Amino acid sequence: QETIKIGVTEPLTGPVAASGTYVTNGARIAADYINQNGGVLGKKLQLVIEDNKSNPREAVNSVEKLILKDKVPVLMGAWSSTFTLAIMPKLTEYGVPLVVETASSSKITTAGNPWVFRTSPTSAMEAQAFAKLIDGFSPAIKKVDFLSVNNDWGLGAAAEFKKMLEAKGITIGRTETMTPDMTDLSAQLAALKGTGSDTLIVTSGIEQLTLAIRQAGEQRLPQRIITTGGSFPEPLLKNPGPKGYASQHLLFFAPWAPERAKHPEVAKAFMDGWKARNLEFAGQTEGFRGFDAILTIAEAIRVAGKADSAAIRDALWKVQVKGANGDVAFSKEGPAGKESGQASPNVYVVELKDGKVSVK
Amino acid sequence: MTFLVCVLGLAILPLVWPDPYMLSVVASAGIFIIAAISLNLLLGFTGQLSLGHVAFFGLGAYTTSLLSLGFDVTLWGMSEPLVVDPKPVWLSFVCGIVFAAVAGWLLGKLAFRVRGAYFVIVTISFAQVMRMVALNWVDLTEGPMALNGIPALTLWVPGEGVIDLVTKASTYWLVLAVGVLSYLLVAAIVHSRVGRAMIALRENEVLARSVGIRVTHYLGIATIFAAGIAGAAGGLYAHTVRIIDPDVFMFMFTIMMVIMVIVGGKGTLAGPVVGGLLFGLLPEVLRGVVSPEIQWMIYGVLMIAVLVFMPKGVVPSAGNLLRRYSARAGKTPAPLARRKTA
Amino acid sequence: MNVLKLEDVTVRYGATTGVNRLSLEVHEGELVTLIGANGAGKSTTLRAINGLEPLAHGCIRMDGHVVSGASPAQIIDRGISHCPEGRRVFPQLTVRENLEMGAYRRIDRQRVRDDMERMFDKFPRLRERVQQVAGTLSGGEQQMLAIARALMSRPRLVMFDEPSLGLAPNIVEQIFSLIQEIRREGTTVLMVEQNAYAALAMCDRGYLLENGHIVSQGTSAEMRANPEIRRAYLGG
Amino acid sequence: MSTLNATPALELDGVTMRIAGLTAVDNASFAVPAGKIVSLIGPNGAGKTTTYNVISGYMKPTAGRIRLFGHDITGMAPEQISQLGLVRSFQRTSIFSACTVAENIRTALHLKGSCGVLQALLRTPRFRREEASLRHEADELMAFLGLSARADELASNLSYGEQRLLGVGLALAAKPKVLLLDEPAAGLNPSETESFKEMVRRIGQSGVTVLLVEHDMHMVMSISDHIVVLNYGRLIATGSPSEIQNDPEVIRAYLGSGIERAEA
Amino acid sequence: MQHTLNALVLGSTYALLGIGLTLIFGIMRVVNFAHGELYTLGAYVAYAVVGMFGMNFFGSLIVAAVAGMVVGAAIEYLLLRRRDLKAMDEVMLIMIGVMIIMQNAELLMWGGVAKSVPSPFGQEPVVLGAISVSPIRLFVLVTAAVLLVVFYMLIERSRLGLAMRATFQDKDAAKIVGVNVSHVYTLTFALGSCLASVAGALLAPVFVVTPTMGDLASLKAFAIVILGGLGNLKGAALGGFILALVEEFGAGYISTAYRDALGFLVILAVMIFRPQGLFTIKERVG
Ligand SMILES: Nc1ncnc2c1ncn2[C@@H]1O[C@H](COP(=O)(O)OP(=O)(O)OP(=O)(O)O)[C@@H](O)[C@H]1O
Ligand SMILES: Nc1ncnc2c1ncn2[C@@H]1O[C@H](COP(=O)(O)OP(=O)(O)OP(=O)(O)O)[C@@H](O)[C@H]1O
Ligand SMILES: [Mg+2]
Ligand SMILES: [Mg+2]
Repeated sequence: QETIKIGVTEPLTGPVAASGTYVTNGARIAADYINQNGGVLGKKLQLVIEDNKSNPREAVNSVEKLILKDKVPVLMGAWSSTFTLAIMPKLTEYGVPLVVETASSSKITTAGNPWVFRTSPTSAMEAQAFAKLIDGFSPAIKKVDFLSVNNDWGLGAAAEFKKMLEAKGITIGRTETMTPDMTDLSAQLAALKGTGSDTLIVTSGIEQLTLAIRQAGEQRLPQRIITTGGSFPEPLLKNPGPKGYASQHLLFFAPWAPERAKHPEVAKAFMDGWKARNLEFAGQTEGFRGFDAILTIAEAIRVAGKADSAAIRDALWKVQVKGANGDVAFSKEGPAGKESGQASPNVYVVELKDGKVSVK
Repeated sequence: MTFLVCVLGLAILPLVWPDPYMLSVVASAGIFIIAAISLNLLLGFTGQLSLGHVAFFGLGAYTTSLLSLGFDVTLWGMSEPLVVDPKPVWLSFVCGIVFAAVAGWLLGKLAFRVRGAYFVIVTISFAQVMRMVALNWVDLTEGPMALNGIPALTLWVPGEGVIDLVTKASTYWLVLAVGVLSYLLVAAIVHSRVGRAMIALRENEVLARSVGIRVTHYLGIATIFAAGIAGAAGGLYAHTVRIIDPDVFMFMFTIMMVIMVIVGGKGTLAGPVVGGLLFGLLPEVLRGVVSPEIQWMIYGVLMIAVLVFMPKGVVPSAGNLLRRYSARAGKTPAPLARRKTA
Repeated sequence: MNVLKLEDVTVRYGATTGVNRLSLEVHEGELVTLIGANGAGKSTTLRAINGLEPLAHGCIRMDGHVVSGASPAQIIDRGISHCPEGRRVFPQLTVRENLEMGAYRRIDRQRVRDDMERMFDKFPRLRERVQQVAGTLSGGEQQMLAIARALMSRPRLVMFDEPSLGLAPNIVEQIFSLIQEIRREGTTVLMVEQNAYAALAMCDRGYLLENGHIVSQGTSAEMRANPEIRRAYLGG
Repeated sequence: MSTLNATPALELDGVTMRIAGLTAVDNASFAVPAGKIVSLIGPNGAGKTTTYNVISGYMKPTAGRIRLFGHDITGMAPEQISQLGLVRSFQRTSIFSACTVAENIRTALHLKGSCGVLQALLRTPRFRREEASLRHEADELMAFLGLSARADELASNLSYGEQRLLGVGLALAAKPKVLLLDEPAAGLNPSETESFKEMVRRIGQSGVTVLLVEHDMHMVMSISDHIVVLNYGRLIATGSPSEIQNDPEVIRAYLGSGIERAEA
Repeated sequence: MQHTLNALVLGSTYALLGIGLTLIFGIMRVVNFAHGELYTLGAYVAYAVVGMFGMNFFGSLIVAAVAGMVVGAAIEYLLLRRRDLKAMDEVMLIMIGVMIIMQNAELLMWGGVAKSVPSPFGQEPVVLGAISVSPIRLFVLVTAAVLLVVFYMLIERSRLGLAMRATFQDKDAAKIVGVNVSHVYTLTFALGSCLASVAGALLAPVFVVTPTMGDLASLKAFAIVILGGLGNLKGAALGGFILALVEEFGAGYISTAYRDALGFLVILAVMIFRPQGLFTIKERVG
């Protein structure tokens, strides 16, 4: 055998294609990076990438193909919680481990599927990380509104952040939701305008974050805007909102300050690869997920000593990976005996004002 | 006759070519072919273009999933939550069909006054509202958090007891069985007085009423059966994918069904099956050949090409060709295309 | 001089033949009628002349020029107008708009308005209904509108396909005298009419179609005297 | 009229229909005695078709009542009314275009059948028997209409006259007790009209009550037992054919001098 | 107040989408699922022209208009000509094919990442007491109003508009009176596409540009055109504003979670009580 295959299923077409493509590019960079440094077990890594078309049925089909036709021993994917949950029965059926790089639903690791290892944080973890930074804000956060996309991620994040804020004695104001494809948020923002809160926590994808921040500026929303989930409203870099209007973003990777990463050399390797491929700068805030996930898988294969599914799974429990975000190591979650793996990443706060970014 | 041969051929496929990937792909397409067969009853025979067909698919899926998993929900005006224990899968599956059929009947009632483009928008709206409900009634449906751990359908096998239908071949046969049943059901309806009444509605509603055909009644029957079968397809989807979320109400799913029906040839019995096999399997054929965007573009181009060169769909055009060929060969005309429009 | 000449014209609808090797001619200023049983090919002939059906065989000439293959618009520009069977008014347009459509190829807008007034004088019923949507007119009102629309293009030759269809007896009379009137004013008329008696009485010449071709022709008197025609088409 | 004591097949009582500010039918009352052929005539736009629409349930009258064999049918749906035995044909040609002639007729025989979905699904013996008998009846009716040779032709491929004939055939297929015909002979030539007239007469003789709207005076005068004349929605005359022919108001509003030609 | 203004502004974007579709769907009866793709095309044209070549935004509107016209004409010429438009669903499917092709071509060319186009008026909102609105949105409002009037005149008052309406009511009869039917087909489709494209370019600075931005736009546009009654431009405009009002106030006073559902519920209600849309008359029987 010349190469070791890793299956990747990501949304490359359809509504969430942008993020899926970022992650896939991150994965490609990782594979190249490893191969340039001698590969794993003396063999080169080969990514087999399939499009899950932003659709759970296609996610299942793509995984069937990767496992049955390409015979990949390990998988990475599938971006959203729905797609991930849809393919999870297949993992048990065929006994193939999956490293989940993005999905945030708590169900993924609590469903009792021992083939699942998640590198991305749950919303609860993100909220806890944010809790540590909360006192750094001035003026202080006293009352918080929410604007969330109404999927598992947005609603889950709102719920976890509320829990955390309440524990800190902070008042919860109004909560508004939006469908992922909504472009005009004026009704939601108008409803939030008069709540008297000082902070608005927004959870959604890049497009909607951009629209929300811009339209909030247009409607002169008084709240300070904080976004969660690691997405960054990249279009605001080139076309900033109204002057003086600032927003803050919880990120897991901040390419504006790679030196602040726990392993700057790894972060730099990732960023170099990104640059070499001529990709959008801000996309690195999402792309690193694919990079770290592949590094993790490669490390597991090395520890396992062979490209065998069960061995890789056992090895995943032992890995200690230096990733772009920081250290990746898995702890157990879910019902005893059938635990899934969950890593705990680092969080950065980044401020965007007049098209300029500063890392806090 | 041809039909029996086809069914037998499909039935022994897993024995002669037990490639699990192929089987899973065909089964997955099969689920949508079943939905397309049901859509054809509405679109092809009553002439009502429903772009909300996925609503019934989703309702079937949610009903059977919720019943087989059990749920508790506080209804408006109730002090005690309503607790429903998990039910046997097959019972849930049947309930899913019934519930979808009831919803079909309801939509039939609701939409009985509108036709054409207006019917289209009513059905789209209905599906959208269903999706919003699934998304926002978190107490019941878990909303976007998805229902997972849905049990598989079971079968009692002599000697082995009750087994879960999870293997590729068993899923395949399960889908095939439901598919054949749906096909026969639609065929029986269409080739009857009831079917003629439906076609009359498609052709000229005013005239149909004047000869005593209660069009709303037959439109109702058509929607009930179409919705019920779509509900069965949804149930199969839920019990094979084993997780559902409001995405089962995706507009794209309706589009997929419509593609299968029209490309195959609406108003013909074999149309949705042929169209479904072609365009259900096409994505898998294209997978990995070129980049994903190009795969889609090829898909679109082929779709247009079929309709440009075979304006009525594959089955009627093939039927015409066959007839012309046999006419030239001096044989009796093949009854293929005829039978379909009867 | 013949305005219109059909030579060996064949029109096919897939496997069926609409008209088969049909030849006829219409002279300047004449009123010519086509009669024949249902499905004989009368309407098909008019549609072929109008450029609506492609010819499988044969040739159509106008003023000596070959016009087979020309588009309906070109045919109209040559001065032929067609009042089709089954009325074919534009159902969602008002009566006025339908008449405007009749003058679609004309550019003399002022004269168009005058002509419209003339049509209203001829069909007072239409004036009462100017703003009504044509689809809601009664059958006979629609027929009047179709006739008026055909005359709005100021044709040199006008083809009527069953103009009396669905009209009250007194209106039929009016229509027939209108047709004779426009003919007197110099317009050539080619008419398909089921009311064979009246049609043959007012025409100069007639043709009898059967199964897509001409089986008999002659002057008005000859046609009426033909015993076969009397038996088959005049009801005794 | 001599049928005063018997219940008329169809009876209109002060029927008024206003559409978009226009009174298309204005307080019309008349009766059609059972087993007779009655004609409804009047100038174009007089409201004849509208009257049909009201009778057959496509329009709800603004005022007035309609009775079928003494049974009030005002405001019922068309399909209910045809079930009660009143069927109409259409002035604008109405057929099932994409179906063959035979299929058209079999579809129109709907009321003759009774099998529902259940029988269809189970293919019961009764279902099979019924299908066979419908097929047979359709063949007979096509023979009656003279369309047997066209049985397998798509209806849209028929010529205009044949389509009109088929349209009447469809109404007949519904086995009416009262048949409303709206200009059935339009598009037929005199000899065809003649044989069509015979057909209507035979239909009348078979016990069907016929109400006829027709502009062919030759046919109307020779076939009708009784004539009703409408003008601007109002009843202006009723009577026997000879009475109507000589009614000055009818002549002025409708017949003109054309009556002579019709008689010729 | 803010809600009313928002509804007005949102309604104008809906109306803008509705005009083009009124031509293609309302008059031509083509269930044009590619309408949203032409909208997207316009937006990308604006992005390319403004963002990449640094041209003026208003110039980009013209480029978008031309691009929409050309692409629309090409689609009509290649795919719709000689087809029986009465076969509504087959034509619809062809347009779905076009949609799939165009959307993925955009994805291939531009990537899935959202692009944004700078507003020619800057980002500073216009503030009037408690309410504020961005100047570009006011511009959209005005443009929509102007286009509505222009196209109303075109469809209802001009000879061309008359020919368009006539042609799609009865193609054969239109031929008989001498309309060059194929020109009318091409022109109608091209104009409708052009409007969609202009709407996309116009709204590009308001929203962000992505390959899937047309999906929701299409659906909304359909709802609006049907709500107003097919082929009725006034109805479509009003339908747009009604939908916007319902969404805006429903979201403000009932629940944002059901904002979209409210819109669809209104459509359901209208269809139940006035099945032929708000502003059309029934056809006659017999
Ligand atoms: N569109 C069509 N497709 C197929 N066949 C057609 C079509 N139009 C006419 N025909 C056939 O062509 C033949 C001639 O038809 P045509 O309409 O010219 O007859 P006609 O003499 O006008 O009859 P009528 O008096 O009934 O109007 C008929 O046999 C008819 O069935
Ligand atoms: N839906 C409608 N909207 C407006 N006016 C209508 C409508 N239906 C009928 N009318 C008008 O009502 C009058 C009566 O129409 P109707 O069709 O009943 O006439 P008719 O007696 O059948 O005439 P014809 O002999 O010409 O068929 C006509 O003037 C017609 O324009
Ligand atoms: Mg004819
Ligand atoms: Mg009438």
